[in-house]
Formats: sequence, C-alpha cells, structure tokens
Amino acid sequence: MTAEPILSVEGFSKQFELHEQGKIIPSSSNVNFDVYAGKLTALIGPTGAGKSSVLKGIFRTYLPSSGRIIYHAVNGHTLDLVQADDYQILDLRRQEIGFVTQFLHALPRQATEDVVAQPLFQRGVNRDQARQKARELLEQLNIPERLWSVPPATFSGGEKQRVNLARGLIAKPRLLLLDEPTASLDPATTDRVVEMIQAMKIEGTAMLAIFHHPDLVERLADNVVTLTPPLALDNKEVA
Amino acid sequence: MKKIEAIWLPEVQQNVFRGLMEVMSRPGKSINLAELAGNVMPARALLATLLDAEVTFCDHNGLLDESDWPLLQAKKATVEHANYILCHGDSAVDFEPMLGELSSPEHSATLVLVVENLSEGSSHLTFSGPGVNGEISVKVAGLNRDWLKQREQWISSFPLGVDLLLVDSSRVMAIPRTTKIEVTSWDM
Amino acid sequence: MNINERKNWIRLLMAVNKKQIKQLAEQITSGWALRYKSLPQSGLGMLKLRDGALQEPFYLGEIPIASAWVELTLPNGDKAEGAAQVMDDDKDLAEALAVCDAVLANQLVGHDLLTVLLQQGANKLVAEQRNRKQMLKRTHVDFSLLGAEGEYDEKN
Amino acid sequence: MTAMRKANAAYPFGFLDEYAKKEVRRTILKAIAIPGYQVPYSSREMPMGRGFGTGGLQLTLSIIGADDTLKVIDQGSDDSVNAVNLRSFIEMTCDGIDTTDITDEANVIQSRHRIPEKPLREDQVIVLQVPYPDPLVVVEPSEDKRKIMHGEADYSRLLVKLYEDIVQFDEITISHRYPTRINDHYVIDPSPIPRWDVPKLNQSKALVLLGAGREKKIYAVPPYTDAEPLAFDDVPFRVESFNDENGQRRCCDRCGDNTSFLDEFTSSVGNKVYQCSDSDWCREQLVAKGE
Amino acid sequence: MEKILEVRNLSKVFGKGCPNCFIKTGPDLDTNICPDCGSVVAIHDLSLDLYKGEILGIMGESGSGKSTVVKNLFFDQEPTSGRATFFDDDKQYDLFGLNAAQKRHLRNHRFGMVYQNPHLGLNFGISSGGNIAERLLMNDLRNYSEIRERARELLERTEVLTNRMDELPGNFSGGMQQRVQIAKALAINPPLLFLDEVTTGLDLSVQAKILDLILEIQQEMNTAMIVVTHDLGVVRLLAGRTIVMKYGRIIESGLTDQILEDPQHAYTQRLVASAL
Amino acid sequence: MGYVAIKGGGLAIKGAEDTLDYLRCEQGDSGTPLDMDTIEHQLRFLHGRVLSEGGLYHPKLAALAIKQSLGDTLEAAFALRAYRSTKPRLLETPVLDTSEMRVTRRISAAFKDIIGGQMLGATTDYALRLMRTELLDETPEAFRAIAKHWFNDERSDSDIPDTFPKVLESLRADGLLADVDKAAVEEPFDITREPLIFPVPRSAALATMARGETGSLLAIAYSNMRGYGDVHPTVAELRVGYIPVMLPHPVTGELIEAGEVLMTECEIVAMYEGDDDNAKPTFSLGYGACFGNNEVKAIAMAILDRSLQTGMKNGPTNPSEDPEFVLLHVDGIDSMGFCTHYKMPHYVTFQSDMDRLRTTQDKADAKSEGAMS
Repeated sequence: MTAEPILSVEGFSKQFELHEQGKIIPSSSNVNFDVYAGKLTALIGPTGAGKSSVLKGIFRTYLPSSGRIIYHAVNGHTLDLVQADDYQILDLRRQEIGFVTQFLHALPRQATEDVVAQPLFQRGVNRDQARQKARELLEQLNIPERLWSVPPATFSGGEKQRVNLARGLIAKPRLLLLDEPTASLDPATTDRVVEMIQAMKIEGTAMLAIFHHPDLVERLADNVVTLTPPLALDNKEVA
Repeated sequence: MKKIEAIWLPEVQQNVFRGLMEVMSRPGKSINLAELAGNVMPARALLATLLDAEVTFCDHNGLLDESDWPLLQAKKATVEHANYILCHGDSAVDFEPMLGELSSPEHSATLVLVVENLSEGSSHLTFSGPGVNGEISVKVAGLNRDWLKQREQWISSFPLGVDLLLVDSSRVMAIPRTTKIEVTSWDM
Repeated sequence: MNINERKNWIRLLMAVNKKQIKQLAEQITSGWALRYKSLPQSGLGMLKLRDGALQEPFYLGEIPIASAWVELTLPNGDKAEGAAQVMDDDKDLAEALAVCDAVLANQLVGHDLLTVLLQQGANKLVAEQRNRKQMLKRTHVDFSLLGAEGEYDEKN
Repeated sequence: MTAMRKANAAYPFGFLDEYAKKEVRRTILKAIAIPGYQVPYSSREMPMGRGFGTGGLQLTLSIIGADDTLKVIDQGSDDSVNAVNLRSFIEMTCDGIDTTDITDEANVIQSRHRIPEKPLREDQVIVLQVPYPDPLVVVEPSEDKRKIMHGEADYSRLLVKLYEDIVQFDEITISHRYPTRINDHYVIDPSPIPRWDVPKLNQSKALVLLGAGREKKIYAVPPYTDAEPLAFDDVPFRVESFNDENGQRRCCDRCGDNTSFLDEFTSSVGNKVYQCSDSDWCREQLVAKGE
Repeated sequence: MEKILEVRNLSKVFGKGCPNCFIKTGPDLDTNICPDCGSVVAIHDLSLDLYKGEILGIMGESGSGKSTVVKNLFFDQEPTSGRATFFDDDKQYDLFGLNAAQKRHLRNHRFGMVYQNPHLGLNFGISSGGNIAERLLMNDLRNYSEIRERARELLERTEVLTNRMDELPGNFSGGMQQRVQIAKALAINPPLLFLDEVTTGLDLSVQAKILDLILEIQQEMNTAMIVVTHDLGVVRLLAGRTIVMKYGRIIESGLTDQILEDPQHAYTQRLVASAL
Repeated sequence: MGYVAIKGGGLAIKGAEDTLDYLRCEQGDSGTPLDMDTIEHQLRFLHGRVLSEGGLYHPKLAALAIKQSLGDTLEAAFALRAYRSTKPRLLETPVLDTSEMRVTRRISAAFKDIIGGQMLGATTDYALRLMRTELLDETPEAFRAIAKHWFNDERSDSDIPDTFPKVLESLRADGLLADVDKAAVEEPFDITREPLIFPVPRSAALATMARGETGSLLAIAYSNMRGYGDVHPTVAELRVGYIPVMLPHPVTGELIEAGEVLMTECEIVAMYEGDDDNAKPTFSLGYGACFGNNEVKAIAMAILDRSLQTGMKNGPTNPSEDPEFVLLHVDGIDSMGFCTHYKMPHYVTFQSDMDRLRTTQDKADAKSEGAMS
C-alpha cells in the first residue's frame, strides 16, 4: 500500500499496576500495526490477548504503558496519542475519533434521538439538524420510531447496542474504534451494520475493530492483526 | 494674665466650624477664615476647631509652632496613620495617607494643604460633583500638580479616599473625595 | 491612718465638713498671692478597673472629678506648691484642698489649724472603719461551729 | 419657664461639652465628604429620651451659634409638643440665638418627619431627626454585614424587597422612610419623612444633615447632590396621593392650597377634613390671600 | 480552546500555620492536620486549568479539600497563598488580588455557585422568583416586568412550576430547592459556574434529573463548570476531565473515563473499586 | 432674641410639668420633702441602681435624680446620664484592683472556707419576706434607737483586716484557671467615646453591662440560666464594699486617695473547656461589677460575660451569647427612651401609611373585580 496510515501503533504495551494487591497485570505487549483511511483493520486473538486494551489505549480510556501511537490529524499534523495532553485527546474525541463499545453510557433521562445526536451537539451542529440525522440512523438500524423520544434505559441489549452504534457513526469520525459492535445483534441487524460499515469505508473512514465472530472479520476486514497474550509477570511486586 | 488667643475660644471655633461646613458642602467655594478667627493662619484656626485628644495629627512639613501642640491636644502620628495632616501644597507628594476601608471609609485622612493663593492664581480648575451646582471654576496658586494626580489615585475606588482642605493666608476651600476636577490651564 | 503622710491628706480632709475646709483655706491664705498652675476645673474621670476574672482592664463607669494645682506666694516672697484631685464636682473645693496641701506640705503658717482638721478626719474615718468591721464581724459565718457539738449553743 | 427648666441654668452653651461638639463636627464634615454614608459617632445622652430627636439635637447644638436663627418643626408644625420642647431646650442652653417659626427667616432648621414645603435656600441647613438610620436593616440584621453591603453599594436585597412588594400587593408598600440612593452609591433612610418630601432631597440647595442619636450615626446629603428613591424603570417611585374619589386634588381646609402635603382629620361632625401639614406654609398661603 | 481559569499553587491552611504544615501533612502521611501546630491544611499547591465550556470534576472524600477549592475561587474563603487568573473575553483578573468590590462584581456578574445546602445559595426569606430577581438586580437589571419574565423563563427551564414562583423556597422539596438554586446561579448566564456536591442528599431519581439539567445547560450556554463531588457517578456523567484530591493535594488527574477505568494511584483505585 | 409665643403644645407641656411637680408635693401640709441623705441611705438599693445605670458615681446627684423623678429608676438614671454629657472628661484612673476593696460583705458558693472567711454583711438573702408592720408607724425615736444600739455594740474588734484576697486567686494558684498575662492587655474600650461597632472587645461588653439596666441584664441572663445556653455557674466570690479611687498627686506623682466608690463585684466559675493551643483545660470564668450595692445585676452580668465570651469565640448559638443582641439591648436609657418615643406624634408617617394601604386596597379591589367580570 502506498497511502500513509492514519494511525500507526508502534510497540504498544499496557500493564495494570494494582497497588492494593501489589501486582502488575500485563494486558498487551509490543503491539504494532497501522490503520488506513477507508480500510478496516481487525484485531484478532484469544481472550486475554489485550485487544480491548489496545482500543482503549488509543482512545486514552487507558493510559498506555509504553510505545507510540502516531495519529495523522486532519490538519496535517502528526501527534503521538501516548504523549498528547488531555485537551488534545478531548479535541480529537470531539472532532475525529469515535469509539463504539458494547456498552451504552447515556444520561439517565435523555431521549434516544438526543443520545444519538450528542456528538453532533458537541460539535455545535444545530439541534434540529442533529436530531434529524439521528432519526435517519435509528431508522436504518431498525429502531422503531416510538422509541426515539424515550430514554434508552429500558431497551433490550440489542437495541442499546444499536443506539450506541448510531451514536458512534453519526459524527462520521475519521477514525472509528469498534469493540464488538454487533455482539448481541440478530443476523438481520448485523447485516445492516455490516452495510453501514462498508458505506463508511467507502466514505473514507478508517476503522479499527474487534469482532466477536470470525465471520465478520472475513466480511469486513482489510487487514488483520493477530495479538497473543503477553507473558504473565507472575507475582511481580509493584516497585 | 495671658490673654487666650481667639482660636481657642468655643464661640470662635463654632464660627470657624460653620465656615468649614459651608466649604465642605460646596467644593470650590472659599471663605475668609482669618476674619472669623482674628487674623491667624487659617490652618491653625481650623486645626484648633477640629482637633482634640481623640484624633491623631501629623504636621508633615513642620508648619506649626511646637507651642501649639499641647493646646491642640492631638496625638502625634506618622503621616501614614494620621487622621489629620498638615503640609505644604507646593511640594510633590511623598506619602500615602489613610484612605479608609470599604466598610469604614471615615477612617481616612483629612489633608490640610497650605497654598499660596486661593482667590488669584494662574492654575485654573473646574470642579463638579456633589455640592457643586453644575460646574465651578477655581483659581489657585502654589499647588503642586502632583497633589491632583495623587488624589485621583486615592479617590479611585469610592468610598475610599481623602478629603482636602486648601488654605492660603486668609481663606479656606474644600475638595471632598467626591469632587471631580478638570484642569483647564496649569501654571508650572 | 497616719495624718503626717501627704497621700492621706485629701481623704482625711474630705471626711470633715467641706465648708470648714474652704473657710480655713481662705482664712490662712488671706493676703497671700495665689497663682494657678492648672486651672481649677470640674468634670469627669473614668474609673478603670481590672476585672477579677480574666484580669483585663475595663471602665466601670464615671466619677466626678475636681482638680486644682496652685502656687502660693507668701508675704515674705516664699513660694509653695500644692494640688488636689478629688472625687467631687466642686472646683472651689479642689482649690481649697490644693491650698491645704501646699500649707501642710511646706509647714506654712496655719498648718497647725489644718492638723486639727486632719485629726478630726482621722477620728471620723476610724469610726467609720469600726462600723464596717462590725458588719463583717457580726455576719461572719463560722464554719468551725457548724455541725460541731455545740451547734445550738449560740454565744450570747 | 417651669421649675424643671430653670433647674438647669448652669449648663454650658449648647449643653454639650466642647469635646463632644468637636466630635460631632468632625463627623459632620466626614458625612458631607462621603454623601449618604452613616458615620458612627459616640452619641451623648441628651436630657430627653432616645427617639425624641437626640441625634438631631446633637447636630443642632454642635453647629448653632449666637448669630443663628433656628426653626424647629415636628410633623410640619412648630407648635407640636416635641417641637416646642426641643426649641425651648435649645433656647435655654444657647444663649443669644433667635428662634422663629417662619421658614424664610431661619438659617438652621431642625425637623422631625417633614421637610418644609417652601424650597430651602443655599444659606439654610436642615437637620433631620432619624430613629432608624439604616435602610438595610430590613434585609440584614447584622450591622457588620450591612457595613460591607453599604461599602460595596450592594442594595440588590433591598430591591428584591421592592420586587416582592409588587408581587404581593402590586404596589411598593413603603410609605415613609423611603430608601433613597445618594450620589449613585449609598442608600439612606431619609428619616421618616413622607415620600412627598423625598424629591426635595434631590439637588437640594440646602445642606441636609441627618442624625440618629440612639443608633449613633450621622449622615448627610450635601447640596446639589443626586438623591434617587429606589424603584424600577417600569414601576416608578410615587409620592402620596391627595386626590379624592373623583381624582380631584384635595385642598387645605384652611388656606385652600392644593399643592402641599395634607394632614387628615375627622371633624367634630364626623366628616374628613384636610389641612396643610406644614403650618408655616399654610400661614404664608393665607397671608398671600390677604387673610 | 480558550482558557477561562488558571489556578496556580493554591494553598489554604485553617489555623495559624507553621513552617512544618506542608511538610508534615498530605496523602503520604495520611493526615491534613499539622502535628506541630494543629492547623488544617485544606489545600496545598493545587494548580488547574479550565477551558471555556468545559466541565472539570474534582473528586475526593470529605477532608480532601475539594470544596475548599471552589470556596476560595468563589471568594467564600480567602486562600493562604497561590494565584488564580480568570480570563473574561479580553480582560483578565488576578482573583486573589482584587478588592472586595471587584470580587463582588465578579460573583454577581460572571460567576455562579450552587451549594450542596440550598440555604447557602438561596435566601429563604424571599420567594423563589425573588431569589432570581436578586441576582438579576445585582446585575443592574432595573425593569420589574423584565425581571419577572426572566425569572419565569429560568424556572421553567429548570422545571420549577412557575405558578409556584412566588412561594418561599422553604415550601419546596430538596430537589426543587436545588433547581431554584441552579436557576438563580444561571440567571445571569455566567461563563463560570461552581457546583459543590449539588446532588448529595437527594433521591437518586432527583439526582439524575438535576445532573441532566446541568449538562443540558452546559451545552446550551457553553458554561465552564467545576463540579465538586464525592460521587463517581456524578463525574462520570458530567465531567470531561477529573481531578482526584486527597488531604489537600491533587493525587491524580486526567480524562474522566481514564480515571475511572484505569486509575493510576492506589487511592483512586481503592475509591473506584469500592464504588463498583 | 426672637420670641415665639407659647401656644397649644407649649402650654400643655408647661402644664404637664407643673402637674407632675404638683403630684410630688400633693401631700401639702402633711408632707415633708425628701432630703438627699434620706434617699441615699433609706432607699439605698434604689440609689445603687440609679448610680450604676446612670453610669456616674455621684451619690448626691443620684439622690436628687430619684427625688425629681418621683422614684422612677429609669428616669433617675437618665437624668444622671444626661448630666454627664455636659461635663468634660478630665482623666482616667490608673487600673484599680478590687483586692483593695474595703469589704462589707463577702461570700463564696464554691468553698465553705475561704481565706479571710465568709461575711454575710447586710443582705436580704435570708430575710423572711414578711410584712414588718412595726415599721408602718416607725417613730424617729425608734429609728434612731436602732442606730444607737448598733454603734454601742462592743463586739467589734480590730482583728479583721481591711482587705481580703480574691477567691479566684487560690484557684489560679492551683492551676484550675487559665493563666493571665497582666502586662499584655490593651487599652480598654471606652463606650462613652466610641460607638459599639461589632465585633467589640470584651472590655466594651463589660463597660456596657456595668451601666446596663438591671432588669434587662437579668432577663437575658435568666434565659441563659434556664437553658438557652449552658453555663452552670458557681459563684466563686461575691463582694460588696468600697474601692479606694487612687489618683497621682500632681506635684509628687504619688498615688493619693481621691475618694471611694461603693460597688458590687461577682466572679463566677463555669464549665471548663479546652484551649485552642491544646493547653490543659481550665474553668471558664465570668465577671460582673457595678456601682452601688446591686448583687442581682453583678451576678447576671457575670453570667452574660461568660456566655458572651463563648459567643465571641465560637459564634453565638443563642441570644445570650450574641454580643450584638445583648449589648444593644441592655441599656435602660436607650431602650426606655425609644419605648417612650412611640407616644410622640406620628401624624405624617401615619398619613403616608394610610395612603399606601388605601392604594393597595384599591388595587386588590380592582383585581378581584377584574377576576369576577
């Protein structure tokens, strides 16, 4: 490939230092890969290989323990997400990098359409326009219209996941991190999601994803990165 | 028996006070204090009227005779802590008087400035503010412009500030902290 | 009370008739020149007390004060000084007491007359003191007697 | 004079000792220099009760001299018992002064509850007796905090009081002692004058001195100084109305004037009667009519 | 992004203080009371930045000094040392160098504060509408109808029944009082708002509504906020960034999700673990 | 001097004063005017109250004040207070110490045995409040016989000292009280010269209460005793006696006795408390003192001194601990004057009140009519 990657992960490691137990738990070690515009990179590997840690490390939900995460921003600047300060990360989260997890964290009383429109609100998009866009997405994801104005708190797991997806997709991030986005969806909806991801790829979104099912990797991944569980640092005392 | 000087008599002090009340109420207006108090330096007459053992006083430029002190009864204080300060108006300002506190602006100094002349003079000022019906023109000679500059600083956050009493050889004029002063022309 | 000590004179003289003091003072000094070292005046004084609990000073209230300070010039040219500050509002009395003070302190002519007054005053004060002590004596609570065998054996 | 008054013949001119006068005088100058600020002073006991004008009296006694002509008013009248009492006390202790009941003739006027109808002149000074000097006391009981609020010109809580009044009654219910802002900073209690008299404070030609004896405060409205009653842009300050049921302005039963503050009486036959509250004003109107 | 507040090296000691106060207190020594002089070190050497429209959480247990931070910034208390700069459009203010009148001006015109105890933020002697009116009057609004209209709007916005706006706050439930307090704080559209344990002591459902309200308002008005709380749920919902305090010191700060999912400090790990 | 004819109000005032004077002399031929000594001695406690509430120790004028006010304590104290406004302040005494007091009564509720002993002196404490009908027709002879009998009593002797040590000093020596630093005190607050602007120092509180009205002090102190506060006082010492007033002789500088002042003094000991500086806990103390013989006032003041100290230190939790509340409300002259002033005409302000009420009523009427139509 001749194109420059949007994201290059170099020698990424993450380990947790549990002070209370006096333990260090390794999660990922020495991970290297690139992510490109319009391409989906899938992370695979057995449970405990630290796939989620990599996504969270990129998103700064986890603080990486070592390595570099080079991100090429839309303005042409390059920065290392490991070194970037909180404000740079917050800015990227608002403008360029999206993250869809299996779990939906939403404000308690917010209407579903507003939950989905949230990223657009944050970018300062007009509220009506943002809601309109949210409704379109909810429709595409088969959420019945009667639910749009209700908070998602009482939704089924699958419905919540779709709301979550809609929210992740709505702002059309340049880089989208997907952590098992279809884990509890029925086959029909899963197909819908696959279509939407493909559409986004065509629009140029770079994606880094973990799928619960190898079939999806097959259908969507342009590149596959295999992770292996890091060596256990047995009983290593916290320094 | 030594005759008591008029400025120490209660009835004269009452008269002098009424003069002070008048000029303090009407900034820019000057009255002849010497006439009221038997041809003495107006500064002495007004100090005799206002001071007693309850207040502090600083004769910053040593303008008074030492013999006046026991009769004035006022406690000596440094210029930074005095309730009343007497000084020359023609020299530059070299101290920071008490300005009061926001909750007690009366804890501020009254400055008595001795100038050359309050009826003639080539420094022309225009006063406005409380006590002045519109505007009033004032002429003065022998006042260092530095006082006006410093005063602007001192009165910049009302109600903090200082009040000035200007005296020449016969007259007195007041500039309370609320008076706005514009310099029309200045003679250096 | 020692009538020869200057610090007691005011109190001793005040114990006798005030009119008598004024008369006597005038009588003794008639023909002498009198100059005020400070004008006789009457006014108020603040009574400053140390509180018995935290030992901090405070003002209990005001008292009338009359004061005078005089200089006497005798016919022979001798000068004598005397002064008085007394709890009273009569400045003439203060002046008279100041004169007495001068006469007594300098053993001037007439001091013997004043000594008689001092003695009278002393007698009155002794009597007064005796009365006050009697109040205490007669109302003293004798705890050693309470609960003792002779509980009801009140003397007298 | 009665025996009670003669008994005090030995008191000095102006009753107060000279040190007390000096303190009051210093306080007056500060009060003029800081318009509307309540300057504390060590109010002395007067031989009449706190609340009978001891603050005003100390002001008058500290400023008055043998050349002055004094007028004393209570409720607009020189003949009210309190006015008579104060005037006779001042006459007794200030040998040589003149007293008058004609506003024009006086150069020192001590008053309780009224400012004369006749506009005062530059050569006059009016002393108002004040029972409660601090308008903030209704919203803040602690003097300590009130002093800070005054210093910062923080009167929002007082304005809220007006807001609440309008909410509840559709009207500002303050009848007298109307809070008035002086020179755009301090808000004063202008003493219990009716609202009718408040506009007279604004740009007054005469110096206005206010004295609260019991609360130990002196304050002033210098001449030619703004005095603005607190109000809202759309709910303006209004003075007492003396219109009858038909909207017709009532007139004084004696002099016929219809421009002055009126006292209301019930006549012996039971109907309402109105008369000028300012007795000298009423007299002057009668003189003008040739009666 | 524009900075609105910069705090540097803020310290606050209650008591007379001594040279050892800072040396002998802190999280490592497990106390904020100076063993030598008995003074309480509420904050030591705290620095933080706040940007326009941002919500910063300050988290910690009682005694951590978190409330003292906002009380110092809102001038309820005076710091022992340190600087704070408030950037207001093209002006900037050295907060601790201002005189009382200037401080009051900022409190009245540029800052808002919502206290845990509504009694601190509301005047219970006047109606709810009057409380809002007070703040508008402080801001030199002098038109009765406008004040009334604005008060009504704000109460509507904070979901207080406007037909109860002339009632005293004492007649309201705790949650409703907090809404009135928020309405009052917001009356002047302050660019900077302090929230001190605003939901503590309220029912869970009421808490949720209040938090929701705060977030909505923050997005609508782009108000920068400092939210002080001991409640992880509150920071999770409101704050983009969070500071964790213990015994007057910042022990950790970062993006809120990172603090909650990957806490670095032993104390934060314990805090997070115990909340889960 | 211009002359204003005395009309309506003026005549009435004159009449009222004459009437009051007539009432004083109403007995006519059968009456004897009170003389000053009679008042000073036979109305001793009334006289003491007037001295202390007037704030001026002038026994003769206090007696006169009682006479001319027909025995009204507040009025009499008031006359004394007004008198002092006309007098210049000449001096203040050095700090006098009440251990120099020439005691006529001295008791302690804390200890049975105090050094120097307990002396009940002249007190009504144990008197049976029965009507002494024999005094109804007391003859001058009988009256004089009582005095004579007392003077002739030979039981007095001179082994009783002039002065007595203070009970508190022994407690202090035992370390039960906080140490005091006699040297490190500032000039006391002069309430006659400076207005009370809160917070005020303790010396201002003591001076204010020393001339406060007995009933007012008692009422607020009683609220504290009943439970609005938590003092639980014990009277360490209560003494009545004469304190010599010492002034420096202008010529020699030596302290001389200018006179003596009858006064009452009370020290109470209350619950101990810890100190800020982690020093050992000690008893808290309260102090009361006043001119004349007025024990209720001295005790009430001591209790309030203690409660005010608590309020000044920790903030008031009840009225008796609030300096502003207590000190601004205990002065008899201020409070009676203001109370009396409500009798003065308020025609103008009432007119203004009526204007507001009528306008408000009209608006309310208009509103309800509007609502109905």
